[in-house]
Amino acid sequence: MSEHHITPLRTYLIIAASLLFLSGVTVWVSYIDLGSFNIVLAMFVATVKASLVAFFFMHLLWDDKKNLTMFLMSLMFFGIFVTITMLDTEFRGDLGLNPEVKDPINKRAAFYDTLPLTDTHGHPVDEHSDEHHEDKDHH
Amino acid sequence: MIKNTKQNYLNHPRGIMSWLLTVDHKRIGLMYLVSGILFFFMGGLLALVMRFELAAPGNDIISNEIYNNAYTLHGAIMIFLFIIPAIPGALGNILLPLMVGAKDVAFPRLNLASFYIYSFGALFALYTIVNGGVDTGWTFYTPYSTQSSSNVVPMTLGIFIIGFSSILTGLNFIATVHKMRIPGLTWYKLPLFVWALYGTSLVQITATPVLAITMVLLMLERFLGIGIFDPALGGDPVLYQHFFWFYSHPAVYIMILPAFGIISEIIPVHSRKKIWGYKFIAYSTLSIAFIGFLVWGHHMFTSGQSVFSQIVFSFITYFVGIPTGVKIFSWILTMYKGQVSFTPPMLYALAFLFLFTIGGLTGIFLGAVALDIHLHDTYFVVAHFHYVMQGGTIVAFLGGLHHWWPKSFGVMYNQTIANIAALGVFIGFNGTFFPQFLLGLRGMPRRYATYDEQFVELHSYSTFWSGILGISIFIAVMNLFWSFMKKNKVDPGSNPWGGMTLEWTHTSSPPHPHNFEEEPVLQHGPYDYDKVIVQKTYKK
Amino acid sequence: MAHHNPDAPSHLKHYFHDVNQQYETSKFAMWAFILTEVLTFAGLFVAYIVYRSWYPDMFVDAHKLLDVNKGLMNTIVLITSSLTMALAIWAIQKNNKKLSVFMLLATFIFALVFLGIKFLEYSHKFEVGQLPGEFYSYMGPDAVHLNNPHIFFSIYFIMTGLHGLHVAIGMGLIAWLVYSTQKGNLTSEYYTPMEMIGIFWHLVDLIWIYLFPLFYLIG
Amino acid sequence: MLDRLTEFFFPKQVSTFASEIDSLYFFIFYSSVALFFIVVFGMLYLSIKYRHRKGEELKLTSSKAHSNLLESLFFIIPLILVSITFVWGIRAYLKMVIVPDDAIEIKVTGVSWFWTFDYPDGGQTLNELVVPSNTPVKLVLSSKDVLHSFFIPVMRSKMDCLPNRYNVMWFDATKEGVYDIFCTEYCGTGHSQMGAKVIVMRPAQYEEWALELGADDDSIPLDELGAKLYTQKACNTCHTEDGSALVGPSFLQTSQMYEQERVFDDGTSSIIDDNYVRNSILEPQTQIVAGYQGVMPTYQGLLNDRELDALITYIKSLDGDSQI
Repeated sequence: MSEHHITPLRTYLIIAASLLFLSGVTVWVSYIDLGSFNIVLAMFVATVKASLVAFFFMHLLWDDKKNLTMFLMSLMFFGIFVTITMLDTEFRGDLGLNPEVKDPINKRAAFYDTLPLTDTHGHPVDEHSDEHHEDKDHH
Repeated sequence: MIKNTKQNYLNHPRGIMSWLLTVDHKRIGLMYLVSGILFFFMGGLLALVMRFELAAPGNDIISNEIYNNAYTLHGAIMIFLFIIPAIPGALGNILLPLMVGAKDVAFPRLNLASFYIYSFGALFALYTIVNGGVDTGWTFYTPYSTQSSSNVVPMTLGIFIIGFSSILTGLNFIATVHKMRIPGLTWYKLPLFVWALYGTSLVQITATPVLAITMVLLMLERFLGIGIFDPALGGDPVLYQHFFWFYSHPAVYIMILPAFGIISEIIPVHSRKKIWGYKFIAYSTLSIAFIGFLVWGHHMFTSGQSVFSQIVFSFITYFVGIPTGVKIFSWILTMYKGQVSFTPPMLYALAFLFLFTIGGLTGIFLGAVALDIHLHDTYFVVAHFHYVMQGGTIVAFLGGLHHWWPKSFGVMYNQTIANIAALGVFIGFNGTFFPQFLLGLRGMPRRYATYDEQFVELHSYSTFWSGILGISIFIAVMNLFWSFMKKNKVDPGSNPWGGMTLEWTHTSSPPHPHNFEEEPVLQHGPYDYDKVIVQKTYKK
Repeated sequence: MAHHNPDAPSHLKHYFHDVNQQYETSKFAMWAFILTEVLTFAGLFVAYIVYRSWYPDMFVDAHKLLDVNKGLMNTIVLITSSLTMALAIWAIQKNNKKLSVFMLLATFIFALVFLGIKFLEYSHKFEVGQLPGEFYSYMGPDAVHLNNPHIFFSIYFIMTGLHGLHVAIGMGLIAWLVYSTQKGNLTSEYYTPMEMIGIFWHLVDLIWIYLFPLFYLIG
Repeated sequence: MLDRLTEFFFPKQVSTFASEIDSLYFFIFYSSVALFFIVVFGMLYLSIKYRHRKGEELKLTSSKAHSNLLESLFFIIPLILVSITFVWGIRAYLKMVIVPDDAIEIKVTGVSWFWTFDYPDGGQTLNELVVPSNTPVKLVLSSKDVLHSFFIPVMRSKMDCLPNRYNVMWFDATKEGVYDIFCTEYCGTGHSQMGAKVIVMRPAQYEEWALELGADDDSIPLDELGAKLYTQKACNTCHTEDGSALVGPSFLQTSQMYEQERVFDDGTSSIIDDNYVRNSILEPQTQIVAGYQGVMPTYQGLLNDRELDALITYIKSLDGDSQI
């Protein structure tokens, strides 16, 4: 088995450090409000991290390319699944045929009507007392 | 080069434990075959019960509840317990390693595990029968399936478990095709059955996980009311249909691709002619497997999905039709300037061409959105589906069994009876399902236990012929079984059809416990009837 | 069986020609298995994406009920465990059994820490009633206006739960690796199981890399 | 000729788009028949012409197994046919989904296992959809419980009904008459009985009918109104009046057992009286007769007090005048 590629220790350490660094970056960025760009950026960072893991930790970079193909295939089918499902879910009630159709399921489930109000500890509170006296940063 | 050895996989080693713990792909294939045939008969019996109920309009034999249970179990058993696991599991297991010249599949123990997982899942499915059945239809559409008081959970759990077996078999086959071929057996020299199994396995490993997660979500919906598919909880039943068909449409190709492979073997061998358009058939297998993932929405043309996706799905649906069509023409042209023998496997293959062409062409009607809206959920769909699944897959499966029977078990069946049964299957099948196209066009909805007077004539025709179909299939299978019991042995070197692939030329019938006594050396391609004459050898 | 080399290593199965074929086959099959894993999670990601686009405001507000600090801690723990897993393989490739076992143990402990933090998170959610589906009962001041938050928590619990299940399975596999490495069954000549389980473990990390921003960060 | 063929294959054409859909069908049908005959003829011709005759030596056969021309023909001809089909199908489909602005709107609700129809000027019917001819009618569909699908074969139109959502279909009926409606999405035990009728009237007649809707009923005696409601409100899909059991217990049995005790599936029992019958209609899930499934939907809001009284009177009257 001596012909197998042995990744140098240095590479592993650099990759792990970059992963930790990128995790920090993505948390930091999430506190800046960029609107819908937040999600794009977060997914971009996540994809960079995922590629680092796949190519270096999982050795895809040095492996038989068939293995990479398998992995890419899984992403392709995931893409197909998402895209085609969204062709429906994002376009229901297109053609503007019927306004009721447009916003299909935004109806609150019935069981919420029976739920009592709670404080941030989940204990029921009296509706008439001040609801906002609790500190929100409990945890 | 085939030695007259007395040792084969059936008699060596002996003892019940040597079967239960076997890692030999041929024995595992045989176990799949036996359980598959049992489920096939069980599903067939349920079908006959339904057909007899439908002979007349009212609730004459069984009540609505029993009818609903019967059709659900018929669908679930035929699809999840027979066609999907058992056909690749039986013929694929027995033949794939032989065809690539390997001593076994890549992971024999995994292969055995896969069989036991299948059996374990099947137990759950059988439990639903003793426990009072399940009445949701094999599609388990929400919210009915989250509300029904019948055994939805054991059934979905069974399907979930069988899914793992399907995935493991798929993994095993893919690894075997990629890595276990003998030197010189390049991709373009592989028998087309191997290509078909390869395509099937790709679909299995890609689609089945989504079924598994769908079944998990369905069960959670029942236990926890998670609200993803249940409209009363803010969820969306149409999303369930997307999830379900993302698996179940490709699953149709899990069911039909092995049949394509079988036909691609039978026709050249029994016509003694190089197959027409080898590369095209090989590539179309892969492209059908791929396009199969893009078209699931045509099961949902009346569900209220967006008009945009209706159009997209209708458009892509046609692209499945074209490679399939070219395959049919290639099979027919294969016979050109050949030497065609009308043996039982060849009769099944010709019946397949006839029936599958009808099944495929009626798919075009259903792909046109405007027309599908009228035909959706009517008997037209029932007829189309059975023309593809029974007229296609099961007829090809019977053909494959007859083709490889002497190879797998070293016995020969009575060919006259086999021919008569094949004819009976063909006629009985058309008699049963052709009237159903008309029923559908005239508006008869499916899954009805009772129906309107106007449909009675066509329904009673259908019922009459279904009896003939049932009897013919029973005779066909019993004829095979009988030859096995009677020990109607053929000479181990027999090659009754003059096959050219490794399993015919390089190993005994039934094969040696380790497949080949010495590693096979490839001498010619799988269909080189223009270069080599392989004699038909068949000695008792 | 006359058909293989008498001096073939004991781990070589008789139906393979040589160790390299066996190694490559296992690895290829492992990647095919990874494909099935990705597609299992794919279904849940689709559910996430669809519901996020249907209930954008609810998702943004409901995610604030999750604890970013615990999420970040878990991210760090899991990335580190991925590194130790990779180093365990590196060590066995260098035939350093002791280091390899040490790294495996470290990976195991990190996995345990991950599940511990997860447990704290879950138990808090259980306490306050931020539960999946019909069991949801939290109507605190920061949630009372939300439209169907139980769907967010359904998806959150199913995805992190399934991920947690993978962590637990991975722990079992790693424990077995510790045992067989210690016993000397795995060497630089034959370490296929470790390579396979390593790939599995990195996949668990890889999925978390997406779960973390999708649930804890994106507002 | 084509008319007779249409009659053979299809139910009557009643909507404006039906004829276009049928023509699309015949286009695909004739192309398919042509392709099918090519396949079957080719198969039989080649297999018989090149059959292996008895005693004939096996020989090396032709190596001809490829032809670019033929293979591209196989590709191009079906491609042309399916392209036409696709475009035609989409054009017809768009006609089926784009609702004219002046359509009258009727709300259709599927309940296991009957249909209710709410009309624009108030009033409701059960299992009877009344529409004017030569007027576009838009149906807004939904469901109270599980999925149903609303299928009118003569209109060639069909659409699923989903709970908590609205789907839309429309048609413009061209011929007066009474036609079938089926439920085509499996919805449980009574699925095959979930039929209804669509009654197409001349517009003037429809106007008159719509005015009368909801106005009558007060004048007829209670037991007659009950008998009418028995079919109109679809009680008869599950309860017979001759003593035989369908999905639910027969009304005759209930009638005969009046003032007697009835046992429920949870072991409790109760005396059958007017209150019991009223409760069984409004809250059917609370007391389920032993041996039956609790599948009946509530009729809360579908029956007013006088109608409830009418049904009770009608059920009580069964004992006296109808015997098996």
